[in-house]
Amino acid sequence: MIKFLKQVGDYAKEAVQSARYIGQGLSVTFDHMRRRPVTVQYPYEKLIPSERFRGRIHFEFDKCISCEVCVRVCPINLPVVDWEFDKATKKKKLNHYSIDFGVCIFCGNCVEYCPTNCLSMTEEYELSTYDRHMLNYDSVALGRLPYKVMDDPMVTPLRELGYLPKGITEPHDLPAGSRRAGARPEEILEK
Amino acid sequence: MHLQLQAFLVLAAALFAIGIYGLITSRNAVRVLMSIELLLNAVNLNLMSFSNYIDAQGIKGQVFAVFVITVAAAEAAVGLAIVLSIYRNRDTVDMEQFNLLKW
Amino acid sequence: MNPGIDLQGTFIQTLRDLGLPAGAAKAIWMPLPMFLIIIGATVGVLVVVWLERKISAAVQQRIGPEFAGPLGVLQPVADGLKLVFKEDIVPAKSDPWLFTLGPILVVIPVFLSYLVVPFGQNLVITNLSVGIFLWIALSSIAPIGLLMSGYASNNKYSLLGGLRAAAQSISYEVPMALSVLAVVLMSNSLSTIDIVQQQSHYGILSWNVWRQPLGFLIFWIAALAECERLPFDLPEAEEELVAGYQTEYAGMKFGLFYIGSYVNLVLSSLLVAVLYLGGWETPVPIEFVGGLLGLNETSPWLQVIDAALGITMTVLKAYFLVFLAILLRWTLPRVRIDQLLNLGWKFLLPVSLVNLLLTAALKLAFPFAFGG
Amino acid sequence: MNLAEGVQIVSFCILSLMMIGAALGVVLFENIVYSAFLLGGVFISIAGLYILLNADFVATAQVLIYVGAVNVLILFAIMLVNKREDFKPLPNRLLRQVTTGLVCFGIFALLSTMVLATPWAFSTAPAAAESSIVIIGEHLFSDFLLPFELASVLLLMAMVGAIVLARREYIPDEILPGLTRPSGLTLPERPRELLTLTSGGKGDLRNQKPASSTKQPIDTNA
Repeated sequence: MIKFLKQVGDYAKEAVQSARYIGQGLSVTFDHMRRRPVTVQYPYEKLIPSERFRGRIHFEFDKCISCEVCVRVCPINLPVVDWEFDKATKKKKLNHYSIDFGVCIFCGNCVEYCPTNCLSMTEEYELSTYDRHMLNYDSVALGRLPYKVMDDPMVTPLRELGYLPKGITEPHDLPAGSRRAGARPEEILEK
Repeated sequence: MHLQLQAFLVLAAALFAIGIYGLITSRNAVRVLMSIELLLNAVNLNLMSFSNYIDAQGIKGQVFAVFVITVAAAEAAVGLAIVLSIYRNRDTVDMEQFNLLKW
Repeated sequence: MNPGIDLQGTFIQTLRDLGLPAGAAKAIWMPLPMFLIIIGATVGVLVVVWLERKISAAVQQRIGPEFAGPLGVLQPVADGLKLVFKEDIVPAKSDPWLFTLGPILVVIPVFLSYLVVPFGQNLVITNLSVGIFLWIALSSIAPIGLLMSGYASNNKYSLLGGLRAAAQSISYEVPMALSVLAVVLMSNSLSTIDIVQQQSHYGILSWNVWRQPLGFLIFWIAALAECERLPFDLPEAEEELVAGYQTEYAGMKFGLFYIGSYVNLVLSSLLVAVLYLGGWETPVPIEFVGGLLGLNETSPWLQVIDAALGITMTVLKAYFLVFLAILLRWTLPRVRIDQLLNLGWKFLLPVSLVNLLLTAALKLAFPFAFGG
Repeated sequence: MNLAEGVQIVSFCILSLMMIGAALGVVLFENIVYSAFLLGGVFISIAGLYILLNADFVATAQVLIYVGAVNVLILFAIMLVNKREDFKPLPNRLLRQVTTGLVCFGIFALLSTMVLATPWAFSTAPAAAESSIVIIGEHLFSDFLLPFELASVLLLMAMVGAIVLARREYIPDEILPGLTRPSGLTLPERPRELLTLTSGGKGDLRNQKPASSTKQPIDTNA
């Protein structure tokens, strides 16, 4: 009998305990309701990509010396460098260069190791196409300039976490002149 | 014309006859149980119409109907449990196959 | 207790003054409240769908619908229109009759249950003597529709979902009925009007929630389970059963399930408000306020205000509970099927029996406080 | 004939047609699932007839218990035993059915002539419809107290009995050594290696479990 009563008591205790946990959970959920939404209304508002964003790779045809370092450092040997040896000038002459962004993992090794800086990362990330073969960019496509979120009149640019003043996590409704946390690169150079 | 006791009673008789037919002819054990439910409902309908037309003050018929409903619920539970265990043993619900007690 | 506004009597009297016979006047009156309630229930669904989306968004720090109408209030209408115009697919191997009949059987009892929901002293379609019992009986029809649609879809997920839904709603009917029984025990009547009137005299203090805290909790949990709301939405648990019995449905048949579930949620909230939160009663009794201000409570404009206030109070209480349900949805994880049945049979059922016994004992001991 | 009586007669006709049609469907349909759903139709229309007979409480109880419990129970049972099986044809099946039909029609004819020939003692007192719950309750706790208590005992016994009958009494908790797992239930995949550590037996058990203990999911509903 005592044992049974103890069981009932324990059960009741557990029930009360779980009710308390449910109450705690509810209060957390309720607290979230008064926080401001973090939504970025994507096609109308866009975040400004951060400084070292690794987007689509830009390529300058004239700077390239066809050294194939990019191919060697690429984890999957992705860039296709089509060159031939020019007997007259005794230099390699680049015919075609292409990167397939359907396969690229945007690790940035090629940019890092390119001796002439002809490869660079852009902040362009909207690469969707109807056919995956259209992601295979040739040297012309790679040479196009990226467009900037800030320049698009249809888009409200929103500053990302890295650009926001210290302690603020909300890109909406910032005063116009507010600057980001920390020193800017040029300020670091001056020091 | 006014709704008469006889109309309800004839209706109940029809339901009872249908139930009997199903009870005898159906080979699926679950359908037999359903026919029994039909029979019980026919009886209930009788009780209720008597209660309304003959004993309108005391409505004892309704009390009986409540009892019949209780019994029917119990009958359905036990009957279906029996059908279930027979099905597990014999792997069929055919009434003609339930012949363990036949000799 | 003032009788409150009597719309029916006034309406019929007006028509008779215009020269109509009494029977015709009554026949004209009869469909009016039904249409009003059906329209009210449907609008209520739209509001609840909008609330659900907005509150869910707020809980997850999103914005939610905002382009369809101001603050996205037209979003549910857009959803409904989309469902109406979608192609109505009946799967090839399904059973077309049962497949069509299933959603109808699920929806009709829910709308029928609005018969007994009171919004004021005379603002109810019918004041049946079996009142709340009728609701319990009607809500037990829905499992048949669920089983029907689950079976007719000819899909294992659907069948499992239908069976689960039926098992769940049968198991939670029992504690729910027992907790309703405790309330009925106190008000000596099954009629919803009497149940509200019994909690009317001292404002918020006389609400049943203080006398029946256990019953209130049990009823609310069971109502959530009956409505298949999270954390009890096992029949349509998308990780295991795709969408349960709704898997094969599209277009307006799916829309019927959708409407049915939300109407059921509103209905359960309304009934919680009626059974435990004093129905149309204001937290401070309106006679008391009228007495303070020196107003005669039979004056017509006070009665109109009283009726409007009653409807507002009932709806407000119901929507507070809906809000609670939505908040619970984003707080609690889904339970497993065995946990669900264990909770129903091993926890809620004994506790509700104890609650019933306790109520009976208290009624015998303190008849003045527990409706002797 | 005023409005109320007309409504009564029309609804009686509709309900009785519904009931007879659904009952015939229960008995005659080949597909047992249709029969079960039509049984729900029979119960609902009988509840409607009870309302015509001034018995709102019993009508509601009919809906609650028959439609909500018994019919769902039957449906569950059908879903549990629903094996597509063709019954072995019996000799003279048609003859049997015709004979039974004739006998049943005879019963019906007999009963209805009896019903129509008997002079019934109608009560002239007005119906006590409004307080039928109160009257039923008074009956249950005064002159029908013993049957009431017996009915509750019966329900308890039925519940226990149904659970005991429907339960699977033999759930093997240890795998017999000679028992091989049926090949139809296993997936065509590489068998998992047994854990050959100290708890070899346990790993063995765990490995065998999916094939052996197919526990019935819905047992306690009876």
